Amino acid sequence: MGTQFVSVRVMRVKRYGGLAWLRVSPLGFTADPGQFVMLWVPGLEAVPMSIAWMDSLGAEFIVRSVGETTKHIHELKRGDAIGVMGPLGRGISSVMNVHVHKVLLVGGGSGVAPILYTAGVLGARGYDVNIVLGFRSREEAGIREVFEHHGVDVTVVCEDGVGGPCDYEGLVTEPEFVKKLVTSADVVISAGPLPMMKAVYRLAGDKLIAIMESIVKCGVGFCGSCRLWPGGPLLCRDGPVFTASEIRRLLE
Amino acid sequence: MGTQFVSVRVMRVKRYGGLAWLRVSPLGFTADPGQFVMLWVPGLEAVPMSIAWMDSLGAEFIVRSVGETTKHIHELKRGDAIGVMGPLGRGISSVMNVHVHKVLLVGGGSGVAPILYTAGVLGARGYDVNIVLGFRSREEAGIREVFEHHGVDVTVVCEDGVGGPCDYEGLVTEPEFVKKLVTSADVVISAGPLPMMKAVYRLAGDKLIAIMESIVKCGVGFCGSCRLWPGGPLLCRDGPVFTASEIRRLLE
Amino acid sequence: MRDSRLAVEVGKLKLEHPVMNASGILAVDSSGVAELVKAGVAAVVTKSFTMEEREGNPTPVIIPVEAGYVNSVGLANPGINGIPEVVRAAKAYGKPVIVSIAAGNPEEAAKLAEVSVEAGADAIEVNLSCPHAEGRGLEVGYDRKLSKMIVESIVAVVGDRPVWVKLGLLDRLPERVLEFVEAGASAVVLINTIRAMVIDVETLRPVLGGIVGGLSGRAIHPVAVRAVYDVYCETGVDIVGVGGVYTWRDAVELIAAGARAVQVGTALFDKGLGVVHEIVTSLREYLERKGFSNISEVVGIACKR
Amino acid sequence: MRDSRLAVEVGKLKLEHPVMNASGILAVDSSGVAELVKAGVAAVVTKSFTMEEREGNPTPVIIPVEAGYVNSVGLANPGINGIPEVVRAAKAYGKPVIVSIAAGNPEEAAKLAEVSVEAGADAIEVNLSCPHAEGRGLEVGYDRKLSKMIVESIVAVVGDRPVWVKLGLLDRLPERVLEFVEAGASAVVLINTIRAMVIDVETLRPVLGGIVGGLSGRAIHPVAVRAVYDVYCETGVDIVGVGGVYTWRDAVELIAAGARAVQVGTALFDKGLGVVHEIVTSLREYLERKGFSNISEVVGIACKR
Ligand SMILES: Cc1cc2nc3c(=O)[nH]c(=O)nc-3n(C[C@H](O)[C@H](O)[C@H](O)COP(=O)(O)OP(=O)(O)OC[C@H]3O[C@@H](n4cnc5c(N)ncnc54)[C@H](O)[C@@H]3O)c2cc1C
Ligand SMILES: Cc1cc2nc3c(=O)[nH]c(=O)nc-3n(C[C@H](O)[C@H](O)[C@H](O)COP(=O)(O)OP(=O)(O)OC[C@H]3O[C@@H](n4cnc5c(N)ncnc54)[C@H](O)[C@@H]3O)c2cc1C
Ligand SMILES: Cc1cc2nc3c(=O)[nH]c(=O)nc-3n(C[C@H](O)[C@H](O)[C@H](O)COP(=O)(O)O)c2cc1C
Ligand SMILES: Cc1cc2nc3c(=O)[nH]c(=O)nc-3n(C[C@H](O)[C@H](O)[C@H](O)COP(=O)(O)O)c2cc1C
Ligand code: FES
Ligand code: FES
Repeated sequence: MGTQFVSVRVMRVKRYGGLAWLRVSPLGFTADPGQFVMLWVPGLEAVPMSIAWMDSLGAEFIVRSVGETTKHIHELKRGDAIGVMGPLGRGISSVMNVHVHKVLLVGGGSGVAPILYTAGVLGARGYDVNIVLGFRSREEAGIREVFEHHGVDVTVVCEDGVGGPCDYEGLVTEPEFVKKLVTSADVVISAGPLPMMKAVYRLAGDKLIAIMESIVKCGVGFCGSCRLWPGGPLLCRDGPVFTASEIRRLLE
Repeated sequence: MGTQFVSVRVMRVKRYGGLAWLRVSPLGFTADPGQFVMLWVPGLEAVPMSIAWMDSLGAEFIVRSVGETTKHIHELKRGDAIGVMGPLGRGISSVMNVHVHKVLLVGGGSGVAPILYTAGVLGARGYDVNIVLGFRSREEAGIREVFEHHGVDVTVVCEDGVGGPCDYEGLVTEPEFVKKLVTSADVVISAGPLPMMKAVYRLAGDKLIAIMESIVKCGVGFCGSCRLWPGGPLLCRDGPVFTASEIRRLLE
Repeated sequence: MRDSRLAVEVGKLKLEHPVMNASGILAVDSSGVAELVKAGVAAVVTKSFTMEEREGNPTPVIIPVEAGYVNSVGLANPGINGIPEVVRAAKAYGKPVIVSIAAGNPEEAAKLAEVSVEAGADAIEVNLSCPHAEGRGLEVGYDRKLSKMIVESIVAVVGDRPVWVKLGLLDRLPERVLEFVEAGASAVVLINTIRAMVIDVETLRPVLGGIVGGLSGRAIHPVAVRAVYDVYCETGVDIVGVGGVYTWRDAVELIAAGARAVQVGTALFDKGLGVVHEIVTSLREYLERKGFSNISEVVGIACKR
Repeated sequence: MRDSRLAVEVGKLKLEHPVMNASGILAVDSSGVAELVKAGVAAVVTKSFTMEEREGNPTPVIIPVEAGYVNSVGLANPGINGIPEVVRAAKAYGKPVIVSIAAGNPEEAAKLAEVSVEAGADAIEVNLSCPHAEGRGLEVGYDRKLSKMIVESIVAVVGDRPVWVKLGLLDRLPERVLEFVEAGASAVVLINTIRAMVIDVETLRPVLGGIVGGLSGRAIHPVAVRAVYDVYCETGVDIVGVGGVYTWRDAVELIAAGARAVQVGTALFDKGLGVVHEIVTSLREYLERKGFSNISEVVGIACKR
């Protein structure tokens, strides 16, 4: 109960360009989609990571290599020990209401991580779920494989063209079918770079539920480092899942 | 979970000669019949007391006045605060086996306390339960009222004669019907003064399950004060519920 | 929330009720101050400020353990220049503000206190007990002479503003407290986190970025109660009790041990900010139920029993 | 249980594995010793003995709190005359026995040590840290001169038997430890319970019969780990780690911090005596899994990381 720190072992790592897929031994706690953990790489720092998948046999992360710690995560080998502190933050269940049936999930880049777990959980709960993912490159889009491995069907849009894992070319919000899916959905849950989220917001308006990122240090809500704007919410405590109205000033 | 210390309020006190019946507000934990608590009288000491009754609205004790602390318990008033640490020790469930259907309970003096709760719980679990209580005086036997209040039928044997609450005269093991009940029972659970327990043992042999007393200080098993004999079991940890074979040397 | 039963005076400061935040939680910028005020604290206690800005330790800066947390924030703070913003934020809400400062020598301490008072601080809380701030924490507290000089230097510059001294576990605590009172402190704040650490058994490394940290939360509550009790029963000085306050019961325990007010730290993030209101409301109910006309009647009452 | 991976030497004492009981749990008479031996401890550590018999404090002597217990046994023990029975009981099983003693002055200490050694004690553990034994505990530890003299007086009478010093939280712990080593101690035992108390909020009275007690159990584990770490990394002396050891992980943490052996206290009654076997077995598996050929390879390993 409550937040825990656990030591787990790496079971698999596979890279797809700048993204790595990481499976680790069970965390010993459960989490709501959208919640995150602090992933501690011994000898380096602890970084916030969305839970990308979780089952009784293990947990998964999808990690973009951007700096020292995430680069090291890409180099992890089977059997390596890492630390996980979680679950942290507020997940999607707190913002879903009973009138929601049709859900569209839109993920971009490393933002596909919480989308995968959200898809798995909402699918299992019987929601009607559509998923569209956007990537910069076909190489990264290879991570589609992980979704398929978990039986989650996706449509993939790549900035560098069609072919291989990529079904469409362009930005994830551009294809006509995406706009239609947005129109027919009761809510649109999105995670990815801010420009993408803004584009989704322009289509979805207040149907948007955004899974955000900011600079997280403590992860539990005392240090103030993750505050989205002066006077605004703390991402680690009040998010990372936000309704559009809660963070309108970032989306507009 | 585990042992707790809680502050409770006295709801009712009623005296029957040397015995007092005490009802207090809920303890916030559950207990197995035979388990005990340390009952702390603020300003005085904490003394071991069997749980005599427990339901969602409160807990009860039956207390003989023997020294400073128990005397003070007899003087408690509605609204007084006392402390309770528990549950402590091993209750009867650990020594009951599936072949037991017919249970005879024999209580004497303040030993009627754990017998009441045992009767309530075993009755609710569907066992065939008979209860015989022995008292020194008719005055004390008035506590029979508490059993009846809880819907528990008893037969009462008093050393000072028949009448009032007393159905038979003599020691609790003397009446012929008691001997018959012992013979037909699968187990005999008994609590009371050692001479009485020995007499029950002579009738019941290894069918006896005894709820014992000794000098309890810590109540949790580190101080050694409650050890039944050198090299023997710790009452607070290994008891107070014992099978006859575990404590034969005290019964013979 | 006003109720004369709850009004207290501690270390020369009058408060509408006895519940404040503990230093280090949220009050590091004006946004955090606003949240604490909204939560209903009687006064805002700032994060400990040092002369220079401190980035603090690498992550993780906090680890959950059995019944508490071990943190090693390393006194991360914006430095002396950050003081005015925080003080003004609290004053804008009309709240008393206690500026916590941490210094390695009397000169720094005096400077920090001066800036705080100029910005409008109602009191200074000098942190002599951070277990993870080399040269500005516990080590200073261990040094009888240096720590006394630090307190004196602050007292010299703050005029009639109260100076509180925040301590952790020290040998012969009551004696030490009297020395600080002699130096001019009007109250002591007891206790800071207890120096602690967590080692990962798979990699055999300390987990906290700062290696060693401080234990806070429910785990340390009985230790805080006796620290307050030892000091109050022996010295009678004004005490602000801190350590594992999660409920009104915890607050009453500290007050009965001798605290005139309490601070809530870990519970603010572990249970959420609503805990302040919950404690204040329940304290009022408690006083009513028990027939006390003011909470001061409870202060130190356990000493006599 | 023999396995060369687990064999250790700590404070001049050779042990088959690194897990002992902590002083104060059961080993107050021969029956308790027999139980501990059966549970599989590598050595028996006796209850602390004083010159005179002590009845101890009124009940309650222990209260459960969040993640631990506060106890105030008040050094209840049969006095110096009880030592031979306990020592002989352990020796009868061929177990090393460490006699814990508590004294207020060097003369008493020497006498207690002498009687222990005559009875066959393999080592003396001098308790300078009981938080609830007026004049024979913490206060002695706070007194640099007296506590050093006590250790010296014991060293003088025990010949080549090892003398261990049991400490709690002290200011500048590593420095203090070096003083005791200078006085002839071959190991320090870290940590004793942390002074603590519980107050009942309904009656506003301290609950423990002894009023103030000591906090033990899981709550204090991170504090014990850092005490061991601070002392080992700074001084390299032999350490026996104690505090909240419930599982092999807790034991490994203390060992990685610098302990050569560990003692289990609260878990012995809170989880039951089976905890010893569980920890020893799991430690062996851990060493195998990690490819360590002896547990000494883990000692203090976290210092370097
Ligand atoms: C709630 C949350 C969930 C996240 N989930 C994922 C995920 O599932 N997959 C993924 O790849 N990334 C995720 N991130 C982002 C990830 O935490 C950062 O990429 C990581 O911290 C960078 O660490 P580094 O040491 O490798 O890089 P650094 O060298 O520290 O920094 C590289 C870049 O990352 C940014 N950054 C650094 N620290 C953080 C931080 N603590 N939070 C956010 N950004 C930071 C910096 O501004 C810089 O631009 C998430 C972030 C948050 C807040
Ligand atoms: C597990 C257990 C369950 C018990 N349940 C009940 C119960 O339900 N009702 C009841 O009336 N009594 C019960 N007792 C006995 C009760 O604990 C004692 O009568 C009580 O402790 C006496 O306290 P005092 O301060 O009033 O008397 P004291 O002045 O302490 O002693 C008076 C007499 O009681 C005996 N005694 C003292 N302390 C203890 C002790 N800790 N344990 C046992 N005997 C002691 C003494 O030997 C002496 O003869 C139980 C005892 C145990 C061990
Ligand atoms: C995350 C965190 C940061 C802290 N920062 C400070 C600080 O800057 N200055 C200070 O004096 N105490 C600091 N403390 C100590 C608290 O003020 C408080 O004394 C301690 O945590 C015990 O109270 P609690 O159990 O309610 O948290 C901090 C505590 C925590 C948990
Ligand atoms: C009930 C109890 C009695 C104790 N008695 C003694 C004692 O006589 N001498 C001593 O040095 N330590 C004593 N201690 C302290 C323990 O030996 C140990 O240092 C402390 O409890 C921390 O370890 P733990 O968390 O494993 O219990 C006692 C502890 C407890 C809980
Ligand atoms: S990361 Fe510290 S408050 Fe959110
Ligand atoms: S009363 Fe202490 S061991 Fe049983």
